[in-house]
This record gives sequence, C-alpha cells and structure tokens, in this order.
Amino acid sequence: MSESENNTRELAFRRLLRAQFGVEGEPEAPLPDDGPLVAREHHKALAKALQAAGWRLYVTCAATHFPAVPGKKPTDATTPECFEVATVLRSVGPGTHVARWRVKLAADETIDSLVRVFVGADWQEREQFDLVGVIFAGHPDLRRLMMPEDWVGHPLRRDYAIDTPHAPWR
Amino acid sequence: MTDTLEELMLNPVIRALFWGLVMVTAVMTVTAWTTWFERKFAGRMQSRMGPTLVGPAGLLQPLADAAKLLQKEDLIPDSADRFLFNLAPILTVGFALGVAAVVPFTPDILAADLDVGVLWLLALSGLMVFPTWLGSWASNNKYSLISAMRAVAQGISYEVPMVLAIMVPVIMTGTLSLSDIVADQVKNGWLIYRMPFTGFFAFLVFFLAGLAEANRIPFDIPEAESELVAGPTTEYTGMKFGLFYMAEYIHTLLSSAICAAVFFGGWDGPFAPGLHWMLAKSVLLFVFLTWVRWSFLRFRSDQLMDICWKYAVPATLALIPITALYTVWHGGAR
Amino acid sequence: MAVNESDRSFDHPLYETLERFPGLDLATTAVDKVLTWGANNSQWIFPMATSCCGIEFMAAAASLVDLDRMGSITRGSPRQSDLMVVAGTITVKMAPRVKRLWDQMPEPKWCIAMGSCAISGDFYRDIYSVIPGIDVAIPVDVYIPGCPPNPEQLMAGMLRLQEKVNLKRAGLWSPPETRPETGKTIEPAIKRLLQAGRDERITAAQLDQAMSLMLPAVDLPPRPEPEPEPTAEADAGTTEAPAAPATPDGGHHE
Amino acid sequence: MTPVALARAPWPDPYLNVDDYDPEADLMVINLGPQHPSTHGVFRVVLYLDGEIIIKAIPHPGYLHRGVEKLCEKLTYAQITPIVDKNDYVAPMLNEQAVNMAFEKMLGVEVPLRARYMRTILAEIQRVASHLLWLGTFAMDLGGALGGGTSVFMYCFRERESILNLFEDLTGCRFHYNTHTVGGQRHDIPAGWAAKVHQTLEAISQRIPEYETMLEHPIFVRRTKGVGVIDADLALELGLTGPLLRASGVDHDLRRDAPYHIYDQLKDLAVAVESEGDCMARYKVRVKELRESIRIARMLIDNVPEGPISGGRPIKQPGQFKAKGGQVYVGIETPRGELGTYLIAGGGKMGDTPYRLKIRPPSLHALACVPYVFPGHSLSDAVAILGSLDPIMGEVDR
Repeated sequence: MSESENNTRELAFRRLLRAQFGVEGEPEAPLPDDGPLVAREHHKALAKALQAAGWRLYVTCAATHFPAVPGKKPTDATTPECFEVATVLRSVGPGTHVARWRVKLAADETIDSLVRVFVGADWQEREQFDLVGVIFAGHPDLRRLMMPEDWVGHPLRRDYAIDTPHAPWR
Repeated sequence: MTDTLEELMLNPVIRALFWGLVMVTAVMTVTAWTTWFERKFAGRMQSRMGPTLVGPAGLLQPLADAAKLLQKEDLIPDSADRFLFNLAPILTVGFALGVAAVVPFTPDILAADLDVGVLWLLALSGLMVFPTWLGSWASNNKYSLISAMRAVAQGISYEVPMVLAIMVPVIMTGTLSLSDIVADQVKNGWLIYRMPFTGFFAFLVFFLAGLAEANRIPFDIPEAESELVAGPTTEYTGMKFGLFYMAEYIHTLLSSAICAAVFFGGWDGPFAPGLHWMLAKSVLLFVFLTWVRWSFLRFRSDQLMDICWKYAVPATLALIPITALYTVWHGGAR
Repeated sequence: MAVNESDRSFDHPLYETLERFPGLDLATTAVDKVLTWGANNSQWIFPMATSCCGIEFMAAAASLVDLDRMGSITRGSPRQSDLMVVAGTITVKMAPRVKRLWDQMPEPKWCIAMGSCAISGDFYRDIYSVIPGIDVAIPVDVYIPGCPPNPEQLMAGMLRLQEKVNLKRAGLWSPPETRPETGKTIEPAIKRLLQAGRDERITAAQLDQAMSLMLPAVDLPPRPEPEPEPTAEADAGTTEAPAAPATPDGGHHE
Repeated sequence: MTPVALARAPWPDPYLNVDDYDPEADLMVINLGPQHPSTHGVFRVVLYLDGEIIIKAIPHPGYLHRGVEKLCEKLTYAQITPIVDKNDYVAPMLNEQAVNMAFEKMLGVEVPLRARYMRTILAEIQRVASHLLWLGTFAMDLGGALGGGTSVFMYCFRERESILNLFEDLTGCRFHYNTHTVGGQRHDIPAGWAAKVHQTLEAISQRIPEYETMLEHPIFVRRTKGVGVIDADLALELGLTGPLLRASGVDHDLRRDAPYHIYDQLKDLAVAVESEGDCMARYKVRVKELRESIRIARMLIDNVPEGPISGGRPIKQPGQFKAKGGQVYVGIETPRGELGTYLIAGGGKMGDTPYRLKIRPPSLHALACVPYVFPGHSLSDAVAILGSLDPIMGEVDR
C-alpha cells in the first residue's frame, strides 16, 4: 500500500513539475537522478504548490558553490561562478515521498525565500546564507546563523581556505 | 570551684551567654556534618558513594570545604552595592542562628526560654527572606534579581500558612512559649495525635511552609539551578557563599527541630534521656526532608503560589476554628 | 597568544596577615598545609561542557565513577568554582566567553583540558572556526587526552591535578609543559589540506602562533621573584559583573 | 492524507518588535546561555521578560560550529565516518549510518543482510541510550541539580553505561565507534554478545517502570502538561521530525514509512503517537519508543543471519571509492528525528571526496521552534520546553 502511495505521489510530482514549472519531458517520465532543475522564478510557487498537494514537511535546503573554472585551453571561455540551491520536501505518513528540486543561480542572482511558505526554512536559509553566501530574497531576518556576526567571508564556498586564521584565536 | 561554677550558672545573663555559645557552636558543627550526611545520603539514593576519599568515609569533607572556601579570593562585582553585598551573608546566618535561641532541646538546654518563643520564631523566619533579597539585589545580577523576586514572593506567602498552622498548637496548649508547649505535650500527649487531630494537619502545613521557607526542593524556586544558575548566591564567592550555604542548612535543621518540639513531643520519650529523644526526632525529620529533596522535582513559582493560597491557607483557616471550638468545648487549654 | 603561567600566582591576604604579626608566621606552614589540603580535596567544578566530552564529564559525575567521592561537585556559577573542566571543542565564537568565565572565577583556580579538542583542536584543528586548543586562551594545568577520555581518565587527571597543586604550594612548581606537538603547528593535521592553494599569510600566522606557544620551551625565563601580586581588589576591578546584559548581544555568559 | 489546512494558526510572531509590545511594560532582557546549566551544551537564547513571562525569544546557535561539512569536503568517503560521529554525540551510531547510507546509494554498494541486521540492532540500542540520556537531563532540568531530578539522571546514566559497555564489547570504543563503513560493518558481533544484549535490555526494561513511578507524580504532571504546545501544522511547517512531530499528533516515522535496513520486514513496528503536543506528550512518546526499541532489538538479535558483514572490498586505502558524480538525499530516523544527508558528489578527478555534504540535523529544526513556543511561558517553563526538545548542539551547529 505504501509502495503504491509512493508511486502515486512520484507521478503527481512529475506531472506537477512538467505541467506548471517548465521541466522538460513527458509528463510522467522519470526525473533525472540528480533532481529536476527548476527555473528561479518558479521556486517559491513550486514550494507552495507542493505544500498544497501534500508535501507538508520541510526537510532541508542545500546551497552549493561552484567557483569559476577557467577553460582547459587559454582560448576556452571561463565557466562563470554559480550557485545551486537544492530544496527537499516530504509528504507525511505511510509511503512518504521525497520531493527535491534544484535551482541554478548566477553569482549575482538571488533566490526567493521560502519562509513565508514554510517557517522551517528560516534557519536553514540563514545557515546557507551564512556558510555559502546565497542571498534569499524576502527573508525577514537574514543574519548569520553559525558564524559570529562580524565574520568575513562564507566558509563553505569552495575557494574559502579551510584553515583561514582568525586573530586572536587562531 | 564547683560551687562558684554553679553560682555563676544561676546568673541568668551568664547562663544565657553560656548556652547561647554552646548552641551556636553545636549548631554550626552539626550543620557542617549535615552537609556530609546529605551528600552521603543522596549518594546512596542515587546508587553512588558520596564523599569517600577525604578522611574515613569522607568524614573530613566539610572541613576541606571550609578550608577551601576560606582561602578563595573575595570578589565583589564592580556594579554591586558593596555594603549590602557584604552585609547579607552575615545577616542570613545571624537570623538562622537566632532561631536556635528558642529551640527547647531539653528543659535545661535552652538558650532563652522566651514567653513568646513562638512569636520570636515566626519573626525571625519571616526575616530570613530579607538577607536573601538584600544579597540578590546588591549583586546587581539579573539572575539574582529574578531569584530575589521569587524569594520575596515565596517567603511572604508562606509566612501566612506558617503562622496560621502554628496557631493550632498554641490554641491547644494555650501558651506561646515553646518549652511550655513541649511540657504540655509531655503531660497530655503529643500534638500530632491528640484530639481533634488538627495537630497532624497543622504539622503538614507547617512542614510544607518550612520547606518553602528554607528553599528546599520541591520549593527551591529562588535558587533553581537549572534556571537561575545559582539564584541569590550567583555572585558570591568563598566564605560568603559558604555562609549562605550554611544558613540554608541551619534553617532546615532548626525547622525539623522545631517540628519535633512542637508536634512530636520534644524531649518526651521513654527509656532514654530527653536530649536523645529530641535529637533523634529532629534527625528523623531531617532525614525525611532530605529524602523528599532527593526524590521530587521542582514546582513552578505560580504553582507554588497556588499551593499556598488555594490549599494551605484555606486549610489552616479551617483548622483554627475547629481546634478552638474543640478546646473550648473541653474546658479550655489544659 | 599562549598565557604566561607565571602571571598566575595568587597569595591569599591571610598569609600577609599572618606574616605581619610576630610569632604568627610560625603558623604559616601549618596553615598552608591545611589550606592546600582543603584546596585539593574540595575542587568544585565549573563544567565548560560544550560537546561530546561534556557527556563523558556527566558520566564521570554520575553513578559509576562519581566525582563526589573526592569532594568535587559541579557548580553552575563560576564564582563558586575552583576548577574549570573544558570538555569539548571551543570555537572562535565561544572562546571569548570561555575567557570571560575563566576571568570570573576567583583565585586560586585551576583548569583541566579534557579531550583532544580542548587540548589541540583534534581534527578540527585546521578548521576556520575552531581554536587550536584552549590554552591559547586560558592557562591549562592538566591535559587529559582522549576522544573523549573515559570517566576514569578524568578521575586520574584530577588526581594529577592534586599532585600539581601540592607541588605548586610547596614551591616545587615546575614550569608549564609545552605541548609536544607545538613545533609542528605549521604542519596541518590533515595532509590533504596541503594540496589546496595555501595562502602564505596562513602559514605565517600559524608560524607566529607556534613561536609564541614555544617561547617558554625555547628560552625559559627564570621564575620571577615574587613581587606585589594582583590582589583581590585588582582582580575584582578587572572582572566585570556577569549579568545585567544591557543589549541582547552583550556577550554575557549565564 | 488529511486535507491540508493552509490557514496559519495564530503563532507568536518571532519578529515581534518589543517596542510595540506595551509601552508601559518594564521589560527585562535576560541572556540564557551560551554556558548555562540547562542549555544542553552551548546555546544562547535572549529572552525578553515581562515579569516572568517571556514575550520574545531570540535564539543564537553556532557556538559549536566546527565546520564539519567543510572538513568532509576534504576527506574521502572512507574517512568521513569518524568525523560525523561527533555531530550527534548522543547517538553516534545513527550519524555513521546516515552518511554511509548516502555514500552507498551514491557509490552503488550493496550492504549484505547480516550488516543490515546489525545496523538495525545498533540503531535501536543506540536509540535506547539516547532516550535514556534525554530522560535524565530532562528530569534534571525540571528538578534541579540538587534534587530529585538528579536521582533520575543518575539512574538513567547507570543504565546508559551498561549500553556503552555493550558497544565497547562490539567496537572497542565507549563513545565514538567508527564501526560503520561504506558497504557494511567494520566489527562483527563477538561471541556471547547476544546474551549480553538480552541481559542489559531486560534489566533496562524492568527499570523503566521505576522511572515512570519516580517521575509521574503531580509535580511532574503540573510542570509538563499543557506546557510548550506545538500544534501539528506548526510542527510540519517547522520541519520538526521524530518524537516531536509524533507528539504533535502526526503519525510519521521513517522506519515504517520509508523503510531502510530491515525495517520493511518488521510488520509490527509500533509508532508512538500522542496528540497533545506538549512536554508531557513528548515524554510519553519517548518512553514508548524506549520500550519499542528494546523489543525490536531483543527480537532481532536472535535472528541475525550468517554471512559477510561488508559488501564492498575491504578498505585498504582512503581513496578507494570513486563516485561518478550526482546528487542523492537519504534520510533516516534518529532518536531526534530525520537525520538527512544531502550528498553532491563530484565525478572524475574529484570522485573520491564529496563535493558538498549537507547534513540535515533534526535538532536544528527543533531549536528553530523556540521563538514560536517560548512566548507566553515563564522562565521555568522555558527550561522545561528546551529540555523536552532534546537538542544536541553538536548536531545543530556541526
């Protein structure tokens, strides 16, 4: 029973993504293993739609930094710096289903905050802002969560040295 | 030589001084080892050992604590009120020891046989809240301040059922002198089981109020460690803290001694000298107190007030007329 | 950064009083013995329990090992504690608080670094937010290795501390041990870290720190003659009241 | 599924402007933590008190931020297990399982049946240890360090020690085990271990009624009933999981709903659900789980099949596992709720370390409910609520 429920949810998730949020492919074709890529504008609307459709438990969001990569040959174009924010929601009860999607951001782009949809996004987004430096637009209280308020830099960026000194303590 | 000593002892001033000194020394000494006892007792309750390494069976632990506390640096916070900050620990021990003056251990061992011993007792235990508040407020620490507010609320509230509860023995025996109350019990039976049994309920309320006044669990709201760090003593170091600590134990010990005297017949008992009986009863009550302390959780301050004003005060208010009517019916206090 | 331990001696005013009156100075030895014995056998602990080691500290205070056997109880207020047990990783955000709490403890006071995080930072040593051992902030008397140390080890460490207190009071105090690995500070604990483009400034900063830590070992100054020590008043002046935070971010402890 | 009610309940406003609260009120700002007897580690809450009633709470975590995620990016898949042990230091076994399951999913390593049985048993025994520690500290929060709470605390630690002894028999470590690897277990069950497990768990299950007797008296009931109520809507939105969510009346347990290890074979797994959502309900849920975990562990320990304990090749060098790249999310049920691992693996040259490892700690969400639950309660209640949330700061701050 739980298997079938899971399947139904998975299909519903696929249909929803393809119908309203511009994910390519047949309505019920499998999603990529890495999770579907959703456009930045659809992020908040998708979360709202999923919440209404039963994915009511906010699980997590993970922002990742991809630094600029110079081309292999000097003539090749440099891959620009970018970010990726993955969001995970869950439906509750037997046959729980995990809905996750990714949003790609350029270095200067912001992403809509989900705090007004899921209050649980509050601290997760603050943490990602603190550690990775993604700005969540519309977050009511976007302060650092883990590091001291006066910290410089975002430690989880790939180009941040892990052993950065911090006078006078280290 | 003996004659002169006896003559000297007949002098009331000398006598009071002598017994006062004895009492203070005895109470302080007993208090020190009470801490040892409590730690051992709690240890046994919690399936551990308690102090074992300092002296035989850890018996020297209180001395080590005292030596340690004596040599600690005496810190006074910059923002504290220095005078009141230093005054509070002295007052708290003073008031606690003051109660000892009227506790009748035997007809002879009694520092001051006041005619209004009960009033003295109530007055001093009412004052006990004062140094706590003074010290907390003078520390200029927010945790201390909250604990001071709680202590005052609790102390003043529980004074009411305490006064009302002790009125029951006073009505039944017709005296305000503690030694006379005990003497009456020797003659007519202990108040705890004497008709009309109001003594028993009065004992319960008095005991409860004593717990609350001494800030013992389940009523240790002013110094709730898990909320207020160390309550009134948060800023106190060394021996000043030691004095607060001691005052709490003195207060607890004397509460049990007073309960033993007022409700359990004091020195009354067969086969053994009166002092033994009195001490045995006090110690038993103290053990009971300790037992309660290490088995219960803590109330919240508003629940504490609930218990006081919704249960304890009405109950004692009911006890007094019952006792009075019964006593009058049977021809007044005997 | 390392704390100079010779700054730590504290003479109780009691000794001064004893020395002032003729004849009483004879009692100094006896009094000293009693006080040392007291200080040794009544170590009240302020648990700076931040992480895993804190749980083992709790286990040490619980039934099986029972620190109360040697008269050690835990106090929530630094004012009434003699011994700070730093149990767990100390981060850059936490270190000022630890220092402040240490300053609020009255002399004579002692510190135990429990577990490898408190000793050296363990494998968090090279991480941006972790301080490499609590002894960059406060002087440590006894190091108890382990991740986390067993409760029995903590007990053994407390016995070592008693030995140290005795030696110190008897004037046989030896200079502080330097950490054996101090000289290797510039070498990251995790070899892989070397592969990342390592900033010269980082290396310089770590070398600096290592040198300052090594100072006592490299060139041990003679023990300074006892001169007017900071007395109770002086210390009280430098120590601020712990509470009454004026602002929410006042950085107060309790 | 019940229909979704999206209307927001009237929760306290966490961003309340205290100036607008009541101009007449004399507010007191009090700082709970970062080093406070009842904050369960290093956690700081700034409380605005009106009298003794909290009107606003601002939590400040991060005093134990150790950069675990950054460190994991520098380590190979085989090296990460001992690092994540220290996250949730009350239930290290579950941490190891969470990351290793994510790695196995990414690397395509199959875990043999015996190892899956062992993981289930270890998880359940660890859950018992964790809940025991919670029970002890919760009692201490309610009862003070010098009172009855300490007695319960001591009893709970006594039992917990016996569980640590079990783990020590198995792994040689008391605390941080490092016994899971990618693809299975590092240490096999020693001879006679099953009997010890039976003996220990039997002893504990006999003592649970003692704790209940000791705790469930009127004082405890008055301190916990109706205190810190979290309704189901708020719990779901906040992302509360585990006992906190179940205490709010949501029947959700990953062990049953998204089975991993061999939980799919446990048809009779009872999920403890209470509807009140207060501290009492959270206590009840955890005590029920304590019993259930003991039952499961004792049932499984007799049926562990023979076979290999590790699916992959024995680990000879740290960089042995190479990922092809991709992203996976794996969530498991720890004593505190859903511990998720979001793994982004690099491919090719970066294949032997995670590109990004995001750990989803259940305690972070538990603490995030503080601004919503504290207002309206007194300082004493705040301590009780904080205790009932069972936060582990190592996991919150990582």
